[in-house]
Amino acid sequence: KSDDTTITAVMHSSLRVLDPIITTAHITRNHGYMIYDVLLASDEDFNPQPQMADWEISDDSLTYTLTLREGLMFHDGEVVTAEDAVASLERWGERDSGGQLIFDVTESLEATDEHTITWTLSEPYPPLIDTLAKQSAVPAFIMPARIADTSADSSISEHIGSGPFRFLEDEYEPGVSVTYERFDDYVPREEEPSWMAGGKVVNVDRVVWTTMPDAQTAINALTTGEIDYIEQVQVDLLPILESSPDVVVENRDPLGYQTMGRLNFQHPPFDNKQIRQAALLALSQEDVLATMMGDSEYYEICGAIFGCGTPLADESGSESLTSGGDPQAAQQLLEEAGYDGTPVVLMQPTDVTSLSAQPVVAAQALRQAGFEVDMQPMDWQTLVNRRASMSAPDEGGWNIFFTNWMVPEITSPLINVMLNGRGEDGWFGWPEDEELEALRREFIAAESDEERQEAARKLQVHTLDEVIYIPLGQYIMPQARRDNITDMIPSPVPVFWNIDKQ
Amino acid sequence: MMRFKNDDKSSSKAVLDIRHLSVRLSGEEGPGSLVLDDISLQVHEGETVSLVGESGSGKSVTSLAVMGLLPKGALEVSGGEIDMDGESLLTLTPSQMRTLRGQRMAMIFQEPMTALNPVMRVGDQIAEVLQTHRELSKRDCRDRVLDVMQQVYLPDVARIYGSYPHQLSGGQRQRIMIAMALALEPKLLIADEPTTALDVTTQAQILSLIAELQERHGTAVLFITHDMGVVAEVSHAVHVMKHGKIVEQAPVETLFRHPSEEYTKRLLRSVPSLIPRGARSQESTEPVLEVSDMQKVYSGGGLFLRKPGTHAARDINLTVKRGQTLGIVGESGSGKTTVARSIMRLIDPTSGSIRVAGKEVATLSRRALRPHRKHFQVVFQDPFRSLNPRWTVGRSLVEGPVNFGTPRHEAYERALEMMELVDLPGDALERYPHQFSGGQRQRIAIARAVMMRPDLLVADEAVSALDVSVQAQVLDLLDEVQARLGIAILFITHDLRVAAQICDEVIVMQYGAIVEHGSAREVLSNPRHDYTRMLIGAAPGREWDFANCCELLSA
Amino acid sequence: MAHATQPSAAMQTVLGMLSLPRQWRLGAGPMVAAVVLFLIVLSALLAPLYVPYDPMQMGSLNRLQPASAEHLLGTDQYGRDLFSRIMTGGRVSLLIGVGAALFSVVVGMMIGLVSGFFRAADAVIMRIMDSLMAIPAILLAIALVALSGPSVWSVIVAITIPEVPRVVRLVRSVVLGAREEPYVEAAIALGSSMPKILWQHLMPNTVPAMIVQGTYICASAILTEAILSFLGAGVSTDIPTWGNIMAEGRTYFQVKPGLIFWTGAILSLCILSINLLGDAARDMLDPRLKKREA
Amino acid sequence: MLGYIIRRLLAVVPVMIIVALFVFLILRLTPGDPAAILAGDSATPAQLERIRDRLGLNLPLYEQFFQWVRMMFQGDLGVSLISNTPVSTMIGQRIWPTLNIAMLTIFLSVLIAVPMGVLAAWRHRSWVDYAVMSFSVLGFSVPVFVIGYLFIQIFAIELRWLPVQGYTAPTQDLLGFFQRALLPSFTLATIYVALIARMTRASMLDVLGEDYVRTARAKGLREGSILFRHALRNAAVPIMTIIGTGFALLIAGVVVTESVFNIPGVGRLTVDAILARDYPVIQAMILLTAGLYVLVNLLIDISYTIIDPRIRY
Ligand SMILES: Nc1ncnc2c1ncn2[C@@H]1O[C@H](COP(=O)(O)OP(=O)(O)OP(=O)(O)O)[C@@H](O)[C@H]1O
Ligand SMILES: Nc1ncnc2c1ncn2[C@@H]1O[C@H](COP(=O)(O)OP(=O)(O)OP(=O)(O)O)[C@@H](O)[C@H]1O
Ligand SMILES: [Mg+2]
Ligand SMILES: [Mg+2]
Repeated sequence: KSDDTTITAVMHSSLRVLDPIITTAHITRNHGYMIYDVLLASDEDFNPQPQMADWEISDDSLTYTLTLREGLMFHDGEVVTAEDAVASLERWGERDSGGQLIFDVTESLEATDEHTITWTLSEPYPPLIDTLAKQSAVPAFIMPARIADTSADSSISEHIGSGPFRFLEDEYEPGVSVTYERFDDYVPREEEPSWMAGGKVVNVDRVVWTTMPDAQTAINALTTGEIDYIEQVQVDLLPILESSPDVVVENRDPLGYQTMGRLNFQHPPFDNKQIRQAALLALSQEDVLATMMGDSEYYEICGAIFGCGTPLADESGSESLTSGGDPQAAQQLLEEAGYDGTPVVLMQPTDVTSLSAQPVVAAQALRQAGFEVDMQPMDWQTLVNRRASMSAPDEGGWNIFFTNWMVPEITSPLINVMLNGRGEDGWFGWPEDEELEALRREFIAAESDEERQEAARKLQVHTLDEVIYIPLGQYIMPQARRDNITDMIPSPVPVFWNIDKQ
Repeated sequence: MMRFKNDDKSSSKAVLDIRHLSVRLSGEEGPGSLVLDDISLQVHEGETVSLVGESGSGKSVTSLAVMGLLPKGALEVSGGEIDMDGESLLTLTPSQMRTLRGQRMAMIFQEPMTALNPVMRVGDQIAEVLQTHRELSKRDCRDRVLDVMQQVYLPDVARIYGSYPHQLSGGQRQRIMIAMALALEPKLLIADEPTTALDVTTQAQILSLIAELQERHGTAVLFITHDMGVVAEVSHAVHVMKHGKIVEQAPVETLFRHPSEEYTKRLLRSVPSLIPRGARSQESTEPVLEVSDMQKVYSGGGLFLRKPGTHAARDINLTVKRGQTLGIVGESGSGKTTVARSIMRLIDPTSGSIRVAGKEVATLSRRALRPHRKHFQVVFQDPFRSLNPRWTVGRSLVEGPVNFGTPRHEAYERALEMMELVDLPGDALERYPHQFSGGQRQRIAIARAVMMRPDLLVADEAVSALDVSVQAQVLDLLDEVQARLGIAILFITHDLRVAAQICDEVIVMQYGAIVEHGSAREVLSNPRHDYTRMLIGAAPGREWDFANCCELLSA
Repeated sequence: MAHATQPSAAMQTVLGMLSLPRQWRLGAGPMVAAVVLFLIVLSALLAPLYVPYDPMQMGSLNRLQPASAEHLLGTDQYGRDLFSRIMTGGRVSLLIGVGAALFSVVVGMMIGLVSGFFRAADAVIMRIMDSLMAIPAILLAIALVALSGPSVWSVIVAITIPEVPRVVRLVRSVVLGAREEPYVEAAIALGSSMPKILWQHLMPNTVPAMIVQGTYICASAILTEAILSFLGAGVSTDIPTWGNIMAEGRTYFQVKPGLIFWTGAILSLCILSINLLGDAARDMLDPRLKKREA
Repeated sequence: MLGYIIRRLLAVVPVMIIVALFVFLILRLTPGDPAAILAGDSATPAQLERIRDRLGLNLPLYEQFFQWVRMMFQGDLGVSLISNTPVSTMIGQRIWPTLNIAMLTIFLSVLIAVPMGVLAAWRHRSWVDYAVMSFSVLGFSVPVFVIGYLFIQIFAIELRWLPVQGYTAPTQDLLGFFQRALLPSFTLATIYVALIARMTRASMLDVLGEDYVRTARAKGLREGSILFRHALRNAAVPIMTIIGTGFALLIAGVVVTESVFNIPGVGRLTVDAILARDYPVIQAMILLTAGLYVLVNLLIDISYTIIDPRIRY
């Protein structure tokens, strides 16, 4: 087996949760794409394409018929049936917020024969196909029915899919490495691969994902050829790679990430719209991004809440953010609003490199605008716990935190969890905003692209006006590979089909 | 009839030749004061030269200088020459010196407790000498060591071979030192008070062993001792030292018959007589110490299997009354120190009762015992280690009184007085124990115990390292304190002369048990037990009246 | 350090004027060390008065600048002035280093003395120490911060607690041997109280080991603080500390080694001085060594 | 002695119980929620609540504790909350790299440090002494990762003698093990060498002035055997302690070195678990280390009695 080709890849984080439905962690989603397949997938133009199945929509837009293609097989040798797909979709529907919306209007979801899935709705839901084909955060992966029957609140304990790679359970070391082997019985589609759609032709025998907690070591290992690929290289470390002729640094993901800040609507001072606006005015994307990334080649100032380079992108209302902030205006507004000097509790996650700069820059900017800032360092876990707390900031609650999203996770109001105005039922920060809800419904109901664009634009304006969240711009993490690794598909999710090792 | 060694050895080859040796204190600022001032002496093949004199006069320093072992940074040779077999020792390289040591010159150190490595089996420590200088198989080596140990009259050699120094009695340790020095049958032997911890019978045996060695190998011996009896028996020539100088030197008989220097005369006058002093009037009958049926067994230890223990004291019964001195004499290793330490409750007796001033202490906890500590004090057999090396002597001295409420400055004043009484300079309080000679340390230890004004004083070989004149002074001191305060004294000694002079009653111990008990006069002049008779028969210089420089009339 | 001899001479005079006993006067080496340490502490304390920039002031356009007239040692990854940060960083770092070392040595010493001397207490105390040793500092720090909020003190405590059992073991090991010394028996015979025996007779034996362990703890606390900060369990990462500067500099090790080099240098200098002083202190405590001086 | 050893081994039980209780309490007092890491960023509160229920995190504390203790007594360490793998498997995979590297490190450290310290004490205040001190100062105050990076830069990248990272089990490929373990071991060793050398020096200085060293000289022993046979053994108790506690620390895993050299050891496992609040893993890891510590400490204590016969328990 020594002449097997193995690609050793250092991924952005270690794979510790194996259930791609229960979590939204990117690494687990990527793992999902290795071993599972999806019914429909989105191509590089954000268009849904058939993957495991073709679809048909009835004229009344209430019945969707999905037909599985021939030759689909699970890694345990069983044939993929419509039953499996239905069970998988149901479990997915319990976890995915987009899926939940569909199931809210579902009348029935059935396997009408071995290959056919019939989905009947009680009222039309135009985004259904887009939702099924989306590549983030929780794609509708198909697994055998017996596994998909696991409760949506517990992790699955068997990892069998019908995707192009098999998961080697024996070689899995949580937190260290995962090994995948080519699934020889996988039948790729005929089409050219494009993002998650198209033919997934596997040219290597094995793919090993390892974790290297030390970025420097990963780079050193790449220069000496001990590994083949690094998914994300910190931009500051790129100069080290310049002297290595056989290493290629490139951008795989054209969209990258959006970094953003969220205010807590439940507690003073950000229960006051003017103070929220003052905070927004105080911030400058340029400052944040430059501090985070250094090299402007890897970031983009972008005022669009749905992310630049996406179909719904629109930058209305973001002028202060994109043009360096307006501390004077912020100060003035703050005074008008009668800010009483209540300290703003800003949570700073210290153990996540990609999130450590934002709070520091923001704290400085807010202070300049006249805010009292209490920046509290904590590990990400503590932050995650604390941001769920609705208590007052001085009793274990908070006022601001920052996080990053992959752009595909926020491109549409359907999947963007922050655009939720249902108060305590919504996402952390809990804005109660009827208008936001109305605008979202308007978007869902939109029938044409123009209507959709218009609804999205209104959402953009409203979001920035109410400061539902503060987009702080987009950035890209370049990848690095040995030059004998070829034909990797550009895509937000790193995929290991099509790729070859010379 | 006293038989001095009269064979003149000065015609044979000089093995050791010291000429005009000076040693001074080395310090950071300039040359320090002289410790040895222009010492010259010669030891010839087969000759024994004794070095006697005042405690602290520089006898040990002389021997260390010969061995090239002066403490670095503290003492240094500042002039003169030392030749061995015509070779100048002061110019030798360290590695040349190394081959000489152990092989051609050996030394028996004064304080065997600290001179032995506490974490090595004593047998191995002897074996090491052989291994370093001779090619021997492991087996042969062990046999040879056991043989040497037997030669120095160690009992139970197999057990002692595997023992650590702390498990041995003072005399046993001393014999280990001797065995180590004799193992290679050196050309030059320097013996620094080699028999202070030995009972007189053992002492006699060791001395004849050395004599035999001299006979066979022509070993030259430099013998340092305070025991004039020993001097009289072993030496060919005697050098008397005082204040770092040799004040008199003469063939042994000449010296004893016709001492010329006043200091020598004084020294000889101070040698205590073997004839017990008259019984003192017994005023008190109040017992200060009562020991009954005391036993002590040392457990054997062992990592996994328990080795058999040592029964060091059996059925000990004794009483000491107020103002009385009870002497314990006996074979080395017979359990004297064990008895003393048990009484002090520094070790726990296996069984039996001990009452001090009416209080049962055998079963008291350490804590409960503490308030009673001022009633009984001890002078340890090895004074050096019983002084904290990091503390100045003054601090050590006032520790006890301060513990029992004496204000510090008052205690210091008392300490200063005590220094004078034991004939040490007042600045001694500011110095550290390692800066003193063996005898000086012993006096410090005595001073410390006496400072406490206890009801009971246990003195374990408390005067063995003192020259006879200082010894006399210290004994007087004890006498005086006893008269004034009514102290009861338990006096352990090997020196029958001392025992004769200060004890009211004497106990003789052998093999852990008391074999004879009676008034000093009775026991010493009219011994009943065989062992006691043997002991007294072996006392060195028995026939000589040192004070009057002539044979004893009665002998 | 060329000019360090002058203040040393000055210090000598000052000490001379204080008329300290001769054995407390230092040799030339320790004297220089004392002066260097004094200067480092002083410059840390007074840092806010003289550093050219606010050590927390970022400039996103100024990242990772090389040394220049404007920025003496260049800037860090947030465009903050490195010189200002290093000088100010000493404040928290020295507090944590010295605090942790002092606490663990003092607490460890007390427990270790008791445990080493009293056989009965030994079994219980040492088992508790074994248990304590097993708790990772990181976990403790996170918990402490959760209970009492982030502060320098919770860092010191979090570092100290796992360090204590090791100090205890060390002290105990020395005491186990020393308690068998005859001078301890003599002290017992003289009626010295247990605390006195522990503190005055046995404790000095542990000093040499404690000096080594203490300097080690001091240095390692300064470095560990950074790890805790990164878990959000320490002081905020934008407050400069030597640990933070080096830990953040880790990423830029090859790009801008100055971050680690300069900070490491001053830390080493500090530890070196502490070491020299420690050695001098132990020599002073050991009369035999003092005499052995060349 | 045998009795003592047995008593000490039995003491594992109370130690474990104290540790267990302590850890359990600390963990539940620390904020953080494994359910949240499981579910990811966009989970809703209701979903989190359901996961928490499922994981048993909503049970009363004492019930969680007893359930865990009961499982422990049945030899069941539980299952990782995050990866759903049995904790015993995870630790089983991770403990060997750490143990092997720890042993190599301690071996190297002792081999280098003890002679260094002895020499420094022997030549007190000479250049040897100062060299040892300077090395120790660097060992104390240079962060481990710097040493690691330097070693990698020199030996792996410039000279290409050794690989940059990774771990190979010695049972699988002994040469490979040494190739990969050498750099991390030396990296870890720097600090231990510094510490052990200093301690050796300090301890030896106390001993070299003793009379028995003089006796040994009088016997004509070579300087080497005076130092190593006589003096070192008397100085050995604190040195042994430092080595022992150092080894204990090493088997608990050393995160930074494991990270720099990408060694799949328990140090990283523990830190990852702490950061993810993966309770069963943390609890098991800490209990395991406690057990190992008890064992190592027992060995240290026994070694005392062998080194110094006066020490008795
Ligand atoms: N390390 C030292 N530092 C300073 N002074 C010392 C040192 N060693 C010995 N001395 C001094 O040197 C003098 C001679 O000491 P030495 O040990 O030779 O005496 P001694 O004749 O052997 O006495 P003793 O019969 O009591 O053993 C003493 O006064 C002592 O105080
Ligand atoms: N700690 C110990 N462990 C085991 N055996 C011991 C211990 N201490 C002393 N012994 C043994 O007990 C016996 C009595 O010793 P002790 O010290 O009481 O003798 P001693 O009469 O004082 O002798 P000396 O006159 O030689 O000092 C000796 O045989 C000795 O080897
Ligand atoms: Mg002497
Ligand atoms: Mg004795």
